[in-house]
Amino acid sequence: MSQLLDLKKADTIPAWCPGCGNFPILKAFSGAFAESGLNPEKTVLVSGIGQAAKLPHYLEPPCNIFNGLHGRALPAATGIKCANHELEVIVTSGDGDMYGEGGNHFIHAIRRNIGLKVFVHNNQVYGLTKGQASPTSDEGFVTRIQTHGVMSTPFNPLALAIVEGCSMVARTCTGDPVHLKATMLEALRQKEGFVLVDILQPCVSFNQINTYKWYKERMRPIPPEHDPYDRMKALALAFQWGDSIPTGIIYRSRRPSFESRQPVLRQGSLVTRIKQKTLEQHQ
Amino acid sequence: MSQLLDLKKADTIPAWCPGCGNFPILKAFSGAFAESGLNPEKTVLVSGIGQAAKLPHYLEPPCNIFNGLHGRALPAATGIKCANHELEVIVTSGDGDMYGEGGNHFIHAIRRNIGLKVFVHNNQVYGLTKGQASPTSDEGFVTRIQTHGVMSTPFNPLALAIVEGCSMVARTCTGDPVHLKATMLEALRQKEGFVLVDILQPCVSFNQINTYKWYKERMRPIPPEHDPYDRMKALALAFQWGDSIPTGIIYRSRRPSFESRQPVLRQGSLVTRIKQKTLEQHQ
Amino acid sequence: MVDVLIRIAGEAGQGVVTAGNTLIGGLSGMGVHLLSTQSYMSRIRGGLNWYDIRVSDRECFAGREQADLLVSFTNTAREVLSGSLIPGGLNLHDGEASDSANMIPLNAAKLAKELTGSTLAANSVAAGAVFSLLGYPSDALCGYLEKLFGQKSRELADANTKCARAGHECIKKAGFWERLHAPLPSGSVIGHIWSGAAALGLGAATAGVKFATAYPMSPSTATFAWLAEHSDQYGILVEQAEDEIAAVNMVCGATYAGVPALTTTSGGGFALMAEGLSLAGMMELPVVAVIAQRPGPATGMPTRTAQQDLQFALRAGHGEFPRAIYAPGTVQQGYQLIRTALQTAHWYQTPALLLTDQFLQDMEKLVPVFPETDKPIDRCLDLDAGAEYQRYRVPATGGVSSRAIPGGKALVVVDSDEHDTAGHLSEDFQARISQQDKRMAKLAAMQAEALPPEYYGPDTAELLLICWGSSYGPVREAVDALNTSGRSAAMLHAAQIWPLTPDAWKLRLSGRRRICCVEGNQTAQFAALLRETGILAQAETLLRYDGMPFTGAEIAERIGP
Amino acid sequence: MVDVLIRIAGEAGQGVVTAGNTLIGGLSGMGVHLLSTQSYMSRIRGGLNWYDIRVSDRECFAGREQADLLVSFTNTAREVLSGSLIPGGLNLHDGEASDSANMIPLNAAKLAKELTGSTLAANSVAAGAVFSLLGYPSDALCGYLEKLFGQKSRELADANTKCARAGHECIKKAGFWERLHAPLPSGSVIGHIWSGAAALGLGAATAGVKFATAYPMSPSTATFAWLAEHSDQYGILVEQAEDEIAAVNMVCGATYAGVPALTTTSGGGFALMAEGLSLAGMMELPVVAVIAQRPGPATGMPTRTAQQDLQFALRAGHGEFPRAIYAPGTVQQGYQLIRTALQTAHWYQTPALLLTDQFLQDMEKLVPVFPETDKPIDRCLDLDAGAEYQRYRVPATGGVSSRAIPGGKALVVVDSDEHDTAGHLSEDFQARISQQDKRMAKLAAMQAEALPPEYYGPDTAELLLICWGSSYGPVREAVDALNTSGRSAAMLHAAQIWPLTPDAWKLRLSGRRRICCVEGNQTAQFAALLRETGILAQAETLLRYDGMPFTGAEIAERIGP
Ligand SMILES: Cc1ncc(C[n+]2csc(CCOP(=O)(O)OP(=O)(O)O)c2C)c(N)n1
Ligand SMILES: Cc1ncc(C[n+]2csc(CCOP(=O)(O)OP(=O)(O)O)c2C)c(N)n1
Ligand code: SF4
Ligand code: SF4
Ligand SMILES: [Mg+2]
Ligand SMILES: [Mg+2]
Repeated sequence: MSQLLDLKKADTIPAWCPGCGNFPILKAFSGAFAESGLNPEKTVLVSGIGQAAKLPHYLEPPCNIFNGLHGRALPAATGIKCANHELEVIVTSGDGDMYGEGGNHFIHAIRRNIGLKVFVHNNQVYGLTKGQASPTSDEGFVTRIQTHGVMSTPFNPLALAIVEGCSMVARTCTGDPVHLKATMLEALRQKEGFVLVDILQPCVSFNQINTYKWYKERMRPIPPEHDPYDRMKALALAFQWGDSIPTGIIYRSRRPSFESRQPVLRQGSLVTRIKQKTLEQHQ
Repeated sequence: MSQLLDLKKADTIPAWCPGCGNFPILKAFSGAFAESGLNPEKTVLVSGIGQAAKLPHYLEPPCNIFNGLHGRALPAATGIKCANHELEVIVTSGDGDMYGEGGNHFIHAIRRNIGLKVFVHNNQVYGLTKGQASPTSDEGFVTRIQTHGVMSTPFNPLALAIVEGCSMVARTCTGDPVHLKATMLEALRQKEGFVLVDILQPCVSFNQINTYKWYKERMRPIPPEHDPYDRMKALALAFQWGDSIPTGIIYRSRRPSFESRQPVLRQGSLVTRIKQKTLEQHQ
Repeated sequence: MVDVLIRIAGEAGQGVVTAGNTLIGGLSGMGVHLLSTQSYMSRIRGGLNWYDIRVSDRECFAGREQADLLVSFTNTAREVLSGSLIPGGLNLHDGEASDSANMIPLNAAKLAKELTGSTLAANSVAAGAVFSLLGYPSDALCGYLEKLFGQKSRELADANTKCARAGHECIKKAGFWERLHAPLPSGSVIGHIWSGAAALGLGAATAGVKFATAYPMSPSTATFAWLAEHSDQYGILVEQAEDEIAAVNMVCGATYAGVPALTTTSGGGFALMAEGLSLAGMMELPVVAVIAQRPGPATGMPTRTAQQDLQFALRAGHGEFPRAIYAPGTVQQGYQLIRTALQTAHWYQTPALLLTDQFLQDMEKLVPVFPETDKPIDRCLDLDAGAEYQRYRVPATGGVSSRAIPGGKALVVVDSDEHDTAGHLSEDFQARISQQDKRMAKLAAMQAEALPPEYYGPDTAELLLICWGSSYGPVREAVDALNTSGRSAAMLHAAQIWPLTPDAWKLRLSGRRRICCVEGNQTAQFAALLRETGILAQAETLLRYDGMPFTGAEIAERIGP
Repeated sequence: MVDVLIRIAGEAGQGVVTAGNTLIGGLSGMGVHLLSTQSYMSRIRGGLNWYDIRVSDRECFAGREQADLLVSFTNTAREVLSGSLIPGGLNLHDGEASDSANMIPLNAAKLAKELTGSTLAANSVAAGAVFSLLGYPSDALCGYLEKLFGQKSRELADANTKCARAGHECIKKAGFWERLHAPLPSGSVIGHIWSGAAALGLGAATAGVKFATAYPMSPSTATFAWLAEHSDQYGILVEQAEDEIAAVNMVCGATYAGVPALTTTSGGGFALMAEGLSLAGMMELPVVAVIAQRPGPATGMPTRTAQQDLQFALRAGHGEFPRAIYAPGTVQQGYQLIRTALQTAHWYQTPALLLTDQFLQDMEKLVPVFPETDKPIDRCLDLDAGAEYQRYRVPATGGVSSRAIPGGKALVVVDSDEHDTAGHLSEDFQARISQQDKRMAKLAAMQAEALPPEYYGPDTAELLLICWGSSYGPVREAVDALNTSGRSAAMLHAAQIWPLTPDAWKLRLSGRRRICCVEGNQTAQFAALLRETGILAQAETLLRYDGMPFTGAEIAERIGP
């Protein structure tokens, strides 16, 4: 074969655009992770494909990583949690990954209320594939594919998660790093069940509508008197979009988690229950 | 090849169990269809796979039929409606078909608010594959697969459809043939957008919990003063389950349909815009 | 060879299978060879289903077309199926007598009701009647019923044995004792009744599978249900997935975390798994899928049988990665090969598929106790890996890296993108080449270990019938029939489809006058693979794709003179 | 042959492609042959991307490894890529001068800013500079810029022509006029610049496609985007699907309703379409999918090229049904073959696939006006069918039934289950056999009409290079190079992969001293198909799977003496 070029020099890390909202997310996540006291060795970061989904590779301190298929982070994470529910399983995903290609898993993983912490970098656009509309794109958003603008109702992940009794549902935004980190920390500290954190994230390359400024002007931290266990109130908050966007913990439920209900898991995680013959590698 | 047996004699139609809730649905649908004045030649019945999905084959008068893959009735119906939006496109499907395998399409077809009438025969079980839990099975429902009973939160199709601004959302039940037919007729008469009718349907073979009696005792027709355009009130109704289950038209929105918003469809349906060379069949 | 085929037929929902199970269960204590097959329509009630039991003094491997005895529960069953009786065959009919000479009326439900006040034990009446026709005493049957019902309730056990005896008596009294020429009981034929579907479940459970997930799809569901029913016993977490994509990706996740896992599906569901299979190839995960075939394309014939997905299984998934494919020919091979599939997947850290079909899934057989019960496979893990661990270090030969799992000192990084030795996504051309070479290097080692074809028949047979998977039984019986009638035939059966072992195959091919590939499909998919791999340039084909399995007699007849 | 390769390189987001487009657009009026290729990483900003333009006095078909001129936008581009210059090659560098002899500094942005007050027209400065290096006057370039910007704004047009002239002047003044040995302009080379991706879009649009749906996936998205951008012009409804499963099922629905439709994807997305493809086979729907290949397995290398999905495309979907597969080798073939694919799908009422890849999708070429503009394909419909219509009536030969669409007098019933002639689901064995035979009968007719391989080179060439799809260009250039150096070589190219035409192939194979299959994959997938179909038992292989396309020189060199 002819001489292969060496591209290592050009392959700078992270592979994100300067100014991208993924940077503050990475920073906040690293901070929250450190503060949470989670053990990287006992943590798996699971992602699909997209710009957001690259985050696990950049995390300090490094963790275990399962960077799977576009749209399939949740079933992979579910399999990992089933196999070893002593592991902390964290999913980091994009709006296309989670609500588009992965929509069916989103519905059903929340129904299971399996113990996953799910962070969705919601930039309301497909970043990695260069700017098509995503399920959360605002109506009227014009792209090379949506030449007459988006015509579908934006998907409301928070409302769906609330309807399904998700353990914890939150929204935050890269525009406020303190709020971002605090919300992430709260999510990481959640003891049981499915946790959804939808993070409004500017994409400086492909979304000129929902910018840092646009989000920042609209973010309205949820007042402390909000009772997150009140489903209808939570839904009312989840529906707010436009001039004011509530951020913070919108909903909580006391539903038991998937793991806690499985009789076969009562004696410990599956992975510890395998009679291992030998450790020799087969030749 | 050896002599083939002739099974035609045994292949009685319909292939449903005696007493199955699909019979009243078929009857009500035939009645509503006749009353609606729809033209069978201009109507396509689309279904996936399951017991419910066989209905199109049994309808009198017969219509055009697209009996596609399990879970994929909605995208097929979407393609048909896109190609020829002069056709009335009606989807008949099971709870597994529509909310399980087809969940992602359910989310996104409603977001499009494309003009489909969707009737889901919700028997809270997988009938054709012999009795596994479906996404709508009640918690605790025991099957050969769910040996310790269903542990997931039941999927709430009505709430999701309301959250997404579906044009019309209704629930009815085979326990009340008059209500069933009236609701179906109302659905068929809807002029625009996505219409979801979730029909509670007993499965006498595999669901011994949600029986005719169980449904009948719980059906509560929605009082006429309910304003279907009130989203929060509609959601409150959609959440009611257990001792009392509201039936009737729960929600309506004034969202324009997908077809009405597409500039390329303004000059007529796509199928009429094809320059046909010849009608000769190629040899 | 003494060989009786009993066909129990009626509508779906009438308990045809239960009746069959009662009968075969009773017969299992008689010391005769037993094999059953099933034919049913895609409906829950009505239609026409049947359950065939072969009772023989020699081991059976397939069904037969013609029955010695038809037990009909409905007039339709009688009308449609009495044409499939051998000349002089009997019809035990649940109804009133007719003028037909071969018809023996038996109102089992009525008799049961009279005796026990309920129709619940009607199957035992029928089973007793069949025992009588076979000329067997009712003791073994009663012993079986005693065991089956005794644990649940004394009354039930008594009612059933009473009914069995009554059915037995009533036929004897009517003068039909031993009207079927049945094999003599023999002390050496002992064991349990296992279906192909259940044998796969047991093989997986004993191999150490701890996580199983699937979306229901005939004819794979029986294996999944077996695992669910035995989940507490074996400590298996069984989870119904929302779709097949979820199932295969959950298995990817579970195997990554160190738990042997599998999914079961049929062709249409497997089609949805193709991307996930490619993921397992890229991430080097020991993913195992059972594909229970049925006639396609699309929904096709959901309750019928086929061998149509060989080529699809072989190429499914984009890109190039190694895989192993097994196709058991018998119930016992099912048990063995699911274990082999799991072990191969773990040795080589790559997906393994097992092709079965409706015919084999539903086939039940009296088999000796499975030999390796309780020996789990070796997961081939490096549990001591430390902080310097790299998941995809390239070994000197063979392509297999040491495999750690998350939770220990080693961080385990796996990626669906092309990656470096540490598992991090990389756009480097050198990394690409070395990782792709590493992955594909495993195939040669897999080939060196692959199962050679099984040869059955005289060494020098002139006619060689090649087959794979569930056609084993019919072809083997055809070989016996042909040789009995003075021909010189042998079978060459592939229980492993990929990789193939060309040398072992070629050894068996030379010097034949006639070679014919027998396959349950229309395009002779295995013959195509033999051409592609340079094993066999040309062969006759003998194909069937109506949804029904081959029989030995059919093959023998179609082979012609 | 005069042949200059210009390589424009920089980070993603720096406008490498825009610069390339400006230059090739300007050159398109010069009467020289032009071809461009692209290399880029899977990121939106940063990294290292490049855009190559070949300027030649003969038609070009592929890229080249070594450049005559490197236009570098960053130091990294210069450092990584200056090694790929031919001896004595030049480097036009956007930055300060260095001591390197071959380096020509050009601060295009600065110059643009000085001249126009903005850096917007920097690309025109660079293009002017390259024109000067080629020894071309700036008129053609300015004419092109005038046309490009003139419609939008006068100022923009003026600014750009001014900048182009300035870049031209500045290089001339610095003494670099005509430093590249460029081909002489010729009046006979005229046309437009088309990419492979756009040619597919145009072919589909002119063929009458009215509905296109896809889920974005590199490198197929460019075709989908072309259709979206021209949707108003051609009256095409373009809808982004929620996933690939939706896309293929929407296409099934649309074609059922009578509208030519297609979807575009790459291997991973196609994996999700396998079940839908099987549906199209069963329902006999003219479904067309464009598969733009990239290296797998799994996510693999999203922005690189590969020819790895041939066998997968050939077998994707459970069950057995006919399909056609095309693989264009050039931009023009892309236009033709997407039309052929659509026509074949409609003639035979069965799916057709088109295999392209990143290399061909991004390849741009100066091509004459496409010949068949505006002639739609024949949908082959029976629009007069009446109430007695049956969708799947079995014809005497050929398997093609008359096809009506819903909306007329005829009711059209289609089913994914096995069905009777009326389209209603049926469990009847006779129906199964006759419908399955009917479907598969189409394959023979499709084969009789399939495209034979294209032969290029002297009739009696000793060395025959077999290839398919996008390897056409590199192999053809290798053949020229080999023959120029005194060898005797020819190319045999498959633009249709399935069905193959064994007789036409065999005719070309006999009497060669050496036969070699050149493929962009690791397992020689097409060679395997040639073995399977009995066309060619053995051949050498020459493979590449690092994610980069072949070049002619590379193949010629690897063929060896
Ligand atoms: C099956 C499949 N379909 C499509 C793609 C192409 N693809 C990669 S990332 C992506 C969308 C990314 O959008 P999002 O998830 O919002 O992430 P972002 O890049 O915006 O962070 C798509 C469509 C793929 N890799 N696999
Ligand atoms: C891809 C695929 N997976 C699985 C199946 C098997 N299958 C057929 S129908 C069905 C479920 C039917 O349940 P539902 O939709 O609720 O319909 P019902 O029979 O209850 O009316 C399943 C799992 C299939 N045909 N295709
Ligand atoms: S494309 Fe958008 S989301 Fe992706 S890295 Fe760039 S700015 Fe961030
Ligand atoms: S299985 Fe249930 S849903 Fe299906 S036909 Fe029978 S009663 Fe009806
Ligand atoms: Mg996004
Ligand atoms: Mg159901």
